[in-house]
Amino acid sequence: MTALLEVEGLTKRFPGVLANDAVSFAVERGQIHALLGENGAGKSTLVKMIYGSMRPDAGVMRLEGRPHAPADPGAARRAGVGLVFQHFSLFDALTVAENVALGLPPEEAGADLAERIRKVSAAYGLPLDPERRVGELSVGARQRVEIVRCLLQRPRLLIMDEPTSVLTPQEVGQLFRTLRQLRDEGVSILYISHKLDEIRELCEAATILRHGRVTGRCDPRRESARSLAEMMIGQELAATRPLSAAPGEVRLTVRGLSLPADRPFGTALRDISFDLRAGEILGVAGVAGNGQDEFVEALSGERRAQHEAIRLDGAPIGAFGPDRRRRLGLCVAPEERLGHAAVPDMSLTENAILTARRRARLASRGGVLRLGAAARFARAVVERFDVRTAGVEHAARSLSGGNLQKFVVGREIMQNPAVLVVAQPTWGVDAGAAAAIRQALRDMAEAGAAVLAVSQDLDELMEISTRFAVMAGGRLSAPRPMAELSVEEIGRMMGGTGGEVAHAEA
Amino acid sequence: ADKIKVGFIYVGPVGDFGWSYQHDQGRQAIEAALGDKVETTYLESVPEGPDAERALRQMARAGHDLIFATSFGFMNPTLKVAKQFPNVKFEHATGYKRAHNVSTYSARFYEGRHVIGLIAGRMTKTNTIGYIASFPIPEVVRGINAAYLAARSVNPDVKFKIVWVNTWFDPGKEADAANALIEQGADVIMQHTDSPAPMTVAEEKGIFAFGQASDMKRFGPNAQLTAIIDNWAPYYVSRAKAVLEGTWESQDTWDGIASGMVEFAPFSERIPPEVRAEAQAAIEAIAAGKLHPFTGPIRRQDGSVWLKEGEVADDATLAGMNFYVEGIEGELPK
Amino acid sequence: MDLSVLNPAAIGAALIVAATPLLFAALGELVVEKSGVLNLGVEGMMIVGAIAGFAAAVETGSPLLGVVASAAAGATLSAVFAFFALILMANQVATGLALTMFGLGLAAMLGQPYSGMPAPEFPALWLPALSDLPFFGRLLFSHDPLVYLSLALTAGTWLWLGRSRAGLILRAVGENHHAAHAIGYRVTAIRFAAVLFGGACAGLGGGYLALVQTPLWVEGMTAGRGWIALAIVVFASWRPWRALLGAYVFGGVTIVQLNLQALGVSIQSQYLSMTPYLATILVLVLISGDRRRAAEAPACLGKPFRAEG
Amino acid sequence: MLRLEPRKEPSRLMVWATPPAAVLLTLVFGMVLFAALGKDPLRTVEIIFVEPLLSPFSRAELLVKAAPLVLIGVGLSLGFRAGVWNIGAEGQFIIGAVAGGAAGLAVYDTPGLWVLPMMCAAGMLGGFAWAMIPAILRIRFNTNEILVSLMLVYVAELWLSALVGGPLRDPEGFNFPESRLFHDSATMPILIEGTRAHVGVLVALAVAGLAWLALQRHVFGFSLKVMGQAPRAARFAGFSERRAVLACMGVSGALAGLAGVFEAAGPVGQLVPGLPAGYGFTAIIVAFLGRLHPGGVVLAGGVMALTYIGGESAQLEMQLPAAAISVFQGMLLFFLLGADVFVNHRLRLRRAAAPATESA
Ligand SMILES: Nc1ncnc2c1ncn2[C@@H]1O[C@H](COP(=O)(O)OP(=O)(O)OP(=O)(O)O)[C@@H](O)[C@H]1O
Ligand SMILES: Nc1ncnc2c1ncn2[C@@H]1O[C@H](COP(=O)(O)OP(=O)(O)OP(=O)(O)O)[C@@H](O)[C@H]1O
Ligand SMILES: [Mg+2]
Ligand SMILES: [Mg+2]
Repeated sequence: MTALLEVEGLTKRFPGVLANDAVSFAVERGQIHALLGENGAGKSTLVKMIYGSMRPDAGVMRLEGRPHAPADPGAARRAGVGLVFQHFSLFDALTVAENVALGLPPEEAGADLAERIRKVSAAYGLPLDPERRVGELSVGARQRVEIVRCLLQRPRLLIMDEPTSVLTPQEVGQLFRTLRQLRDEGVSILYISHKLDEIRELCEAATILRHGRVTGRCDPRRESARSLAEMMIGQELAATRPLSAAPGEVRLTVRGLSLPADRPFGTALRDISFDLRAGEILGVAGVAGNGQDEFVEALSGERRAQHEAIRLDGAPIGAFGPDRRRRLGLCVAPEERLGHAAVPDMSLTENAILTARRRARLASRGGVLRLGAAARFARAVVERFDVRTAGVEHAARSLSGGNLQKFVVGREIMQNPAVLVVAQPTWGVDAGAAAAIRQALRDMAEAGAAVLAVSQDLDELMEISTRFAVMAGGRLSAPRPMAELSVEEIGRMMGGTGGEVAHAEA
Repeated sequence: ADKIKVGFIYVGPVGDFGWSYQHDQGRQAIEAALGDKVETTYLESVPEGPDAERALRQMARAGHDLIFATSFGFMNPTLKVAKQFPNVKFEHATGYKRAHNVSTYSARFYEGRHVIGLIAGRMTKTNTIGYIASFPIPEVVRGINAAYLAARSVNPDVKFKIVWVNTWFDPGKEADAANALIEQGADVIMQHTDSPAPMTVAEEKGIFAFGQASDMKRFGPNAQLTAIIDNWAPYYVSRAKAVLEGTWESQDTWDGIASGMVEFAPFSERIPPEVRAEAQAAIEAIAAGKLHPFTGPIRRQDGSVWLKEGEVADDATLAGMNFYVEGIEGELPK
Repeated sequence: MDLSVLNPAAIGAALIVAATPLLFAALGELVVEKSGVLNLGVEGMMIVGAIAGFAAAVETGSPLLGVVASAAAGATLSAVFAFFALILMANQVATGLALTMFGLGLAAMLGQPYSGMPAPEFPALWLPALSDLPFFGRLLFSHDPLVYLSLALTAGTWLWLGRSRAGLILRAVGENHHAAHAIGYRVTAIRFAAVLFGGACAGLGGGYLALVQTPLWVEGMTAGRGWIALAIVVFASWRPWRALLGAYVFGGVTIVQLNLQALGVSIQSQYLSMTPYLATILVLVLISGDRRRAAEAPACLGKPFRAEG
Repeated sequence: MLRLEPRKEPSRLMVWATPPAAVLLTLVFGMVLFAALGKDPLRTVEIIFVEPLLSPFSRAELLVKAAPLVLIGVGLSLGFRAGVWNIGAEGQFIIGAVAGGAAGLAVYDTPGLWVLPMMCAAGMLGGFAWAMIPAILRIRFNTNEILVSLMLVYVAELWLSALVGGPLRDPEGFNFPESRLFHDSATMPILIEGTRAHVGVLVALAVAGLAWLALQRHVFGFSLKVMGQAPRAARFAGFSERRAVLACMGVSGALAGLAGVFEAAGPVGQLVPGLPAGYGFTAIIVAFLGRLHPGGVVLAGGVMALTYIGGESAQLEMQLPAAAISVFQGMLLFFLLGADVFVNHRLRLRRAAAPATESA
């Protein structure tokens, strides 16, 4: 019996990136198959081609032995492929039933659709009200909509692109039960995730991608999380090494920081309190959607807080905006590079001005720009952090993600802040550069700065942090020295089984 | 001079079949009358704003000897440009400011309004006449008063309903206004705006109307009773000749039926013969100077006496007329 | 002042006539905007529809062909917009303004031979019995076929957008073009079609003006109605029946103002004429403040889209 | 098959090369249009584009026509950069003229050197206030400023018409709806003797210069660019959106108001209902033609003015219909907007994508 899906030599090139380079692998019938790889390894691109929303430049696919070259997602769906997107493909203003109908062929989206939605969602333990507007649903419920939409097509291959990064542990548990039920019914599942423990728990086979190429295959049940990670990044994980400097005086004090959610389905921050000392790196971990974004925005000043809730060197700054906080010595490097940390169409010089105009004196008091000084500053960042670019006059979006990340983090580091807050510091950065960024953060701390790193990457936090806390449901656990924590304890804090952290609310 | 260049500035398109169209007829009459002794040009759709002065200057600089500025809004630009081009002769229609090289001219349309007022007074069955008015300037107010007085003289029960549309030219709005008037009982429509839209509405509704500026029979073959026609041709030809002969002088012309500046389209067959005769008699009396549409006794709307028995209005009062005569309902917009 | 001369049925009938061009244009633009495209060129498409319809009717003597020609002309002009805004991804605001400028000029140029010509008469639909009903006969059953077409179009648009699959897809494209693309809908093609429909409707509105309401061709005769149609779409918070309401309110303000004048009410008419614009602003404020209503605005309105891959 | 492929970064070459290319393309299509109208295409183009540059009179008129376009266009381009869509500059222009004009008329009997500056201040204030309505509604109620500012154009036009037919009407003007002619000390000083070019031309150039400095050399302009391109990055950098909306609407409104005063107190010399000649709308086009760059706006204002002045000459000399010019201007704008695509994209021949035929 042939495999359900066979992929051979699939290649896809974007301007400047070879996203998939002759990828070959096979998914057996009734198998849950993992697709592993770092950010940007090409996983999403690969599944979009299987699903027909992109066309490969070269290579062939076969589904149940027959050539599979879908011209559009409709064709792929008719062939039996369903996809739950990494970034939801839902329409907020439409109802659940309408959203589902859009993903079905017209003849199946008849009047009885609402009834069928109710039936399927009950059968697989995915409760849904077909009349509700999707915009009013929680993140978990939205994902249920996506899954039910796929299930109604009775797919033979179900692709899930990072389904759990936005779910609570309970929801993850329910999802796994659903997926196993489907597998038992003979559906094959292609499962993409960064969460190695989940993959070890759920999947029977794995294909590992790096830089668009297949670099390994394995049975994840027989690997450790560490060995899987090493396959993904292609080198041995560096051993943790404690910082030498002893913590100094308190630089940043947060007391009782609470903020309501400012967007639908955002997370409210609840009573966050901690101290951050010179010479230490506080690692904040947590599943996405638990308030990390809001937390970083509250620290950067993009969202104002109660004035007394945040103090820098003893002086309250909670009501100050980003500009003023930066001037006082609090710098932030947010997670999203393009459009948040940097302006895509602006040059690196201009992007240097964006945040460093005060501390690096790239503008006069009256606001007159010093373009020469700005270019020099940008060049210094490029040199020190080994940013690969043809020159600082080039647009930010012309840089690769990793190089832009180096520039963004470097831009903040080189302003010599008293306190540096970084979110996902090595997101999408290759292993060598990631090591360099981590080293720079450590160097900063050793030089007397206080660093707060928010990351979903536990290994990273374990490597660089001196203290460690977990964010869940908008609350922050009490930070604990890294040295006191075992991996098991961290796992419990993260997974929420330790009882120390409230679960994210759906 | 043996050959002159004559320019025209129109506020609307030459094809508006109203005001600008009639002026362009006058231009063509010059070409017909003077042949190769004259060259004419025109600029159409020149807005009455900052561009008017440049258009006039362009013409003056382009070697025109005589320029007709054919809308009231061109008055101040004309005077400004005339100052800088003392050798170019200007003719400004409907204005009140003159200079040594700027003449003004206008037509005594109120004489025409008197005649159509008579016809309207006789033809209305509902005793309600709808009047679509543009702006409350003396010319328009004069027309309303003249038409009303004439209509009342033959039909004491007649009423005028007046709608101000604040535009010279907006067919949609004029048509809507005509509809509103008809709905309120008007069975004869008069207009002092330039588009044929009210005529088309009247035709559709099967009532009567009067053409404005030009013969609008084609828009209302059954509806049009007659039309007041602005016949600028004789004046234009004479002024162009005067320039050719070197006899042009600044003057103020205010001509009416007598000189042929105000004419009528052929009377409709639907006007009974005796009414036609009555109207014809009025035309002849006005032409002969025996009849003045504003002859006392006339009171103002507020009841005060304007003209005593037998008294005839003087041109100065007419030129600045800003009141309704007694009997007209509603308030004159200020 | 004698209010008894006012005939509500007649005023209502006149109001419907004044509102119909606005309704056509607004319905078309509503569909365009629901697909996520902001076409500010309604005025230009209307006037080109007006001249095309008028010219076709004069040349062929058939008002019906005139109507068809006005819709076709509006759609053709909108294709120019669609090409620049959707295919070349030009800024939609600027492209729409350019379209208005281009359309006004083009119509004036094409229309020169037609100024001052009478139009062939557009017969009213005479419905036996119904047209003779007191009051309602006059108000509702004495109109030309295009008025009924506009009402049918309102109902049709409402049903189509809200009840049909194609309408659902159109709304989805306007709501989230990336998601629509991801699940396999051809965003640009759908939007192109919506823009063509909007153009045809705007053309029809212009045609109505030139063939029925006025009925003649005059340069610049749309006199800003295209812009009002745009405002009506927002006023209606993108709902067809509310667009009908909006168009009738705008038409009504004009008609009632003229009727009041004929009655002898003297407020400077300019102030009366301002009321529809001020009312629109007020409505905009009210609906923007209301999050539920504001959610009716298509989320991708005016944003350019390019398919990847 | 041809297809568009995104570039890694905007092409600097194309930024400079596309406007002339679009103008050339317009000329070609324009010549076809003129030929179709039975006019000698080359001669028409010469009259429109060359002759106005040859005579001092036309050059002065170019300045008169371009000055308000540039003044308004520069203001608008600041807002357009930041994603603030002020489409109602025409209304702000009118209210500026009314406010400035009314101020001038109010002191008709007490002339003095201070009158004109006072009128300018009143006009700027008027335009500013009119622009604040959509600005405040946007930041307070999140109301769409495109529609509000547009609706206010009609309100302003009607108001102007009501005022010159009412309170501001010339008492000696026989009820005609227009104001008195402004007193000499309330009219713009003439720049070039014997022409209508007034000092407003210099002001427009100075404003364009200032705007250039602000955009290229100052944090304010920088913040507008960031705001338009990446609103989230702007917030992160500490630039306030509310402040930008108020600043952009305020500046563009005040400049439009100033242009209104210049026009009323300059070429027109009084308040008339026909004062709004569409500058506010044309300036939107000028802003885009100039790529929202002050220098570009100055050039685009010149080109636009050229088509108007040259168009009038062509009407006079060749009886080219006024409408043809409007068609021509529309084409110019289309081509410019369309050409923009090549700044961020390149045209590629689509490779034959045939994955199914390739075997491994
Ligand atoms: N539409 C596109 N245009 C250009 N480049 C793209 C496009 N989509 C993806 N890429 C690039 O292709 C590479 C692979 O991206 P892809 O989204 O497949 O990665 P991934 O493995 O899914 O990453 P992640 O774990 O972050 O989801 C990346 O370098 C990405 O920047
Ligand atoms: N088929 C119809 N015939 C007549 N009137 C209708 C019809 N459908 C809706 N209406 C009325 O038209 C108005 C607007 O309807 P529309 O469908 O645009 O909004 P809606 O969805 O009903 O609005 P809401 O959800 O706010 O109640 C309402 O007053 C509605 O009652
Ligand atoms: Mg991915
Ligand atoms: Mg509803």
